[in-house]
Amino acid sequence: MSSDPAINLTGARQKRYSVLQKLVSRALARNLSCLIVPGPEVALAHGLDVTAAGLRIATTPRDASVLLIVGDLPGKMGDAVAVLYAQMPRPRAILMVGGQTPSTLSGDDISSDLSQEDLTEAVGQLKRALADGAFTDSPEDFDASVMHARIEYVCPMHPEVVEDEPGSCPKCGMDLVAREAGESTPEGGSDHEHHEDHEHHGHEHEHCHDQEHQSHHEHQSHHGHHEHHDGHDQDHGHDHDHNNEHQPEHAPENAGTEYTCPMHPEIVRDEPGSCPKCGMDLVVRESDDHSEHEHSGHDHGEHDHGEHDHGEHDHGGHDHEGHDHGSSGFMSMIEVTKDLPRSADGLQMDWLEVPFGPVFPGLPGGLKLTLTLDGDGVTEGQAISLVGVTSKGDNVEESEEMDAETFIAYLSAAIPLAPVSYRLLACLAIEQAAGLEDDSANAGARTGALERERIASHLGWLAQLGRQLGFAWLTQRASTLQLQVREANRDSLAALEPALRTLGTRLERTPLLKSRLMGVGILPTESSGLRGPVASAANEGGDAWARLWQRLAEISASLDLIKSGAEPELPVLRDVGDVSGTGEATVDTPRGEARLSLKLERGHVKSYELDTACSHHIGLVPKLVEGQELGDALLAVGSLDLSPWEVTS
Amino acid sequence: MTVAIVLLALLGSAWLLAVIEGWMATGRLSPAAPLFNGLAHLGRESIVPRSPDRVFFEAAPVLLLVVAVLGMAVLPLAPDLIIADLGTGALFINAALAYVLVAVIMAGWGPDGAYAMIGGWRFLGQLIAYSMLIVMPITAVAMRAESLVNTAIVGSQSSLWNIVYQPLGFVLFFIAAMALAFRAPFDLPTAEGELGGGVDAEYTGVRLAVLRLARLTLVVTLASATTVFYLGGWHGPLLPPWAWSLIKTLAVAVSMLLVGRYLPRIREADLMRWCWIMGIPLALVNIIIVGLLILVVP
Amino acid sequence: MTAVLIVALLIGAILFGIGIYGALSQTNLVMIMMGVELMLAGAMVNLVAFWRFLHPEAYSGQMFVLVVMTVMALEMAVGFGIAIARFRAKGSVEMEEAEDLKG
Amino acid sequence: MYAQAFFVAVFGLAAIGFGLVVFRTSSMVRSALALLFSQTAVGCMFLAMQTEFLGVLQIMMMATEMSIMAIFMVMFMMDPGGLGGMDMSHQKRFSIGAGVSAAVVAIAIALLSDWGPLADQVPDAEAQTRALGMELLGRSMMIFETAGITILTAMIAATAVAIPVQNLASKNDKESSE
Repeated sequence: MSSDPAINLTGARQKRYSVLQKLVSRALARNLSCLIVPGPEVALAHGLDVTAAGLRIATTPRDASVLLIVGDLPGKMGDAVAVLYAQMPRPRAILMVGGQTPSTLSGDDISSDLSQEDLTEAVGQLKRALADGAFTDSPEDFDASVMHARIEYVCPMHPEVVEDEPGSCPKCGMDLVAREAGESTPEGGSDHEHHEDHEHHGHEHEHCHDQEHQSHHEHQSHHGHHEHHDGHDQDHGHDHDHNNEHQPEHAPENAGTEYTCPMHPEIVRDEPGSCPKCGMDLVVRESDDHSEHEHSGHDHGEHDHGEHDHGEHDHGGHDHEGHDHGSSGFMSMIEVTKDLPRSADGLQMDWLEVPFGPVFPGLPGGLKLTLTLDGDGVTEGQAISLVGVTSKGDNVEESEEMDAETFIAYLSAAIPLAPVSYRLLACLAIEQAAGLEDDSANAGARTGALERERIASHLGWLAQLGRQLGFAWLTQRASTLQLQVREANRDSLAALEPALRTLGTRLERTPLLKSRLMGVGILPTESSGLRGPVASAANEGGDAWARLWQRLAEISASLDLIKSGAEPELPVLRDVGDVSGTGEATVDTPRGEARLSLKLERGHVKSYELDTACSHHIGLVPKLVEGQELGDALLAVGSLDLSPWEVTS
Repeated sequence: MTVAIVLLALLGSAWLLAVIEGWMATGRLSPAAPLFNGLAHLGRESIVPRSPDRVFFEAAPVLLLVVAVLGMAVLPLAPDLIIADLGTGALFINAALAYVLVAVIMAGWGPDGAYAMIGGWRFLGQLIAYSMLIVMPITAVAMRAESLVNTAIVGSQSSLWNIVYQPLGFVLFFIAAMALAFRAPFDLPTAEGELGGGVDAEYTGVRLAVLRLARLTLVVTLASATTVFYLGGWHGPLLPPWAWSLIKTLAVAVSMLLVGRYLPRIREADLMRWCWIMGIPLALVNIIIVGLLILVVP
Repeated sequence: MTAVLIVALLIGAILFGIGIYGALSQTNLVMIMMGVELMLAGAMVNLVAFWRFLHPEAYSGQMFVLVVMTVMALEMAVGFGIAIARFRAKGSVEMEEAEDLKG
Repeated sequence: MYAQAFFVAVFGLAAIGFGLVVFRTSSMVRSALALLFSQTAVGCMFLAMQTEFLGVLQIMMMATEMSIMAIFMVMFMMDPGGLGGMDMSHQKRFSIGAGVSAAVVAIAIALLSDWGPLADQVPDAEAQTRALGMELLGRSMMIFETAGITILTAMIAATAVAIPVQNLASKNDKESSE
């Protein structure tokens, strides 16, 4: 222990003052908070008690000093992890537990194996390293390729204007706003990703005067244009009405363009002209008003009104005589707002697309939820998994030697939240392919292991629920129990039984919990593809509250099964030899039924096809979140107990 | 001198709360942890988000701290242990606490991040509702004391504490104080599971240290206000007045922290509905009851 | 010795002037309301100064300030009501676009 | 009295400064909060003029009022962050003229009038609050009650206006024209 090799922290901070340094470093070492990647639930599923190892669990990268990576991360997570690491304040460190550090990071500071003792020891090392080397003369830069992005400048009003340099919009003279290129499809987004890709607006725009000059210029030049434009001979200086010329790509595709009076919406014509009632100029509108609203660019909606595409709309009929507004900087708000989507209360509002995840305190790690928010209501949303297992393997053998044992290990490692179930699934499928009879001797032990994992998994979900609801007691209680249940034998499970059963009564008596969960996450009646607890709960109200009780009931039922059954034992593949054949198996995993069919050739897995409950459930997310308040939407997604690892791709 | 003593008491209480907070998070009771925590924050980088509204971003934590301390300045620990015994002390508390809202909105808008912004506006809705429940129970308290002077309010409770005289007011005020301090289960603006930290999320280093200190101080101030308005302030047998004030304040503050641990976060719709539909009418009823009591009981 | 009163009155006058400028120059309904609030603030400063330095015995001076504060709150409530209604109907609270409100 | 003049002037200048910022910044939240701090400074002026109750009341009321203002600004402005450097004003010259002339007239009156001797003593805050209460529920009760009723009316009216209307008439209109 004392002969630790000197660890150089890559995330050390620039040395500044030397007197306080020692004290501050000590304080830093005593105050380690870690951000767990992919998520605390994975650490728990691996049996790691992070708090007991001396780390405080931080919920945001800003609050963390240690990036704790548990297990191997699939490639897509690498970028997200790099962004997270970049957001952590220095001095910071990477602690890798049981796996390879993603290539996007420049290596870990300390790595350890997947066990509580190793973790505790690694944390101890880390503390010493921090106490010694939190500050250094020459800190290393962290520079990941994902962090690089080209800055481009766009006009808030004319999204088609994209320049490489700052300046004014050639159409309206407004200041161009910086954004990152390609930001409309943020990749590898962390929960704080909006920092990486939004506009600069910290400065005040107090230069109206030169602004005015330029605008005036534009104004003039547009008047020149004006003459060619029959049917638009009003005397206003707006330049919106010329966008049809500027943007040929918009005009032709608008087959459904119609003209209407701004004051009398009942007047609808196919061609421009004046309103028969009031004589105002008709303005263009799309016949199908909100069908194709584009809000892809909305990564940050406080000030993105202008990104709405309103290019093809004419602004007509307002005589501005008598208004001496010196510049044409005046923008018609009607123009801007008329295409905005309407929120539930009928007001046109900005929509804002916010990524939640893949490392978000309220969601399982690896799940990336993209919600389009209108205030704090969700107008639409979708979920994708960044860590999903591949659903099909063809010619697995060619890429690497995949014998039966390796395949089983691969499958159970790919799904850290329910390794036993998938281990059992793989064993059953291979045994069936090999033509082995059902083995009644082992079946009891296997069922025991499966049921034990079901209890542990549901406890993990409860801890996750507590995390989402800010219900600290539940998180603590459920994670403690999960750690105890994980590898318990029949006797110790019997000892835990009272604690598990009182959990239900405690939750029933918790004030506010019922009102929080009731009516949240009700599935549409026609939902198909429901499995597991979600399916069972659908008959009893189908809301988050019903799902909670369904899971608690399953915990009870599993306890009874284990009590009356055999000692739980990890499923082990029986000797299959060099056989060939096809097999199919079904296992009722904690999250619902999973099916695996595979083809075995001379004892090697040739191809397989996996069908899991979560792959179906993730498709429910858009319907579940639509129109919900943000908190309810996240709770609804959480109540499905989606395991992103089990989402097949 | 008085100023120093009151500030020291405030700081000490905040430290105690930090210790208890740490105990709730880790299960270990370590008295030195808050100090090390503060030092560690000083040692960390203080990151400024990419494009903040700099003025708001910097000012918000400081404003929150100032507001909490200002609120404490008009609350008596003992008959003459008060920084400023204003003629309108009970109203001044309201005025100071109203700026908590401003500070949180600034913290929400400042960093230019979606989570923080939603958190800030959420708090606006929350506080417009719950500041009513701060003002109206205090009105009833002032009615009994026939004064807005805080020492007079404590004096009016020498025979019977307000918690007995107007229990409804106490319950409403306690709930509203928790909502104002945005601790769990009212932590909607900072909700970790929903907004990933919300308004707190973008602060690091020294700024975070100030923000945390400000939030703890705010809890102490609100607990102290509860003590002064409802728990008879410094009144109590045997012990000196200041000790009673401190004991009561800390008890209220700790109960505020503990309640959050055993409750899930309130749903935003419920939070609003309960306040507007139940809370405010109940506060009016409380005022009527107290008015009648004052008239009937000599 | 009337310096203090004069100072207060000057400040009230300037605030009132800024308010008028804002109320007339802004195109957005909410910004116009801000101008009006500043005008009322200027008026309140005057009222308080008159009460304090000329007639501290007449509490109707303070009463008047309370009424002005009420008016500010009223103006806010009604103004925002109108703003929401207009925004709902027209998608705009810009005065430039409120031609239909002209006589 | 000089100290009083000094504090009145300082807070007054702050009020004016923030008041100017309101119309000079293009970030709407800044605009609203600048107005808030301007009003707070006015409240502090009241305090400096020994009108404690009104000062504290002003400071308290404006915090909530201006925060609401801020969110409405964000809702109803095209460019709430002030990114586009958009000019949201019109008839500038006329407005400046009107503002300046109003201020000049008021200043002229303030300077040219003979204000007579100033009162140098006022009751302390507690006595003032009590006297104001007596005034409210005594001589000025009618005004006070009227203000209360007016607020209630305004609240109801504003809510009624803001709630979406199920406009059946216009729907029918539209259908018939198609």
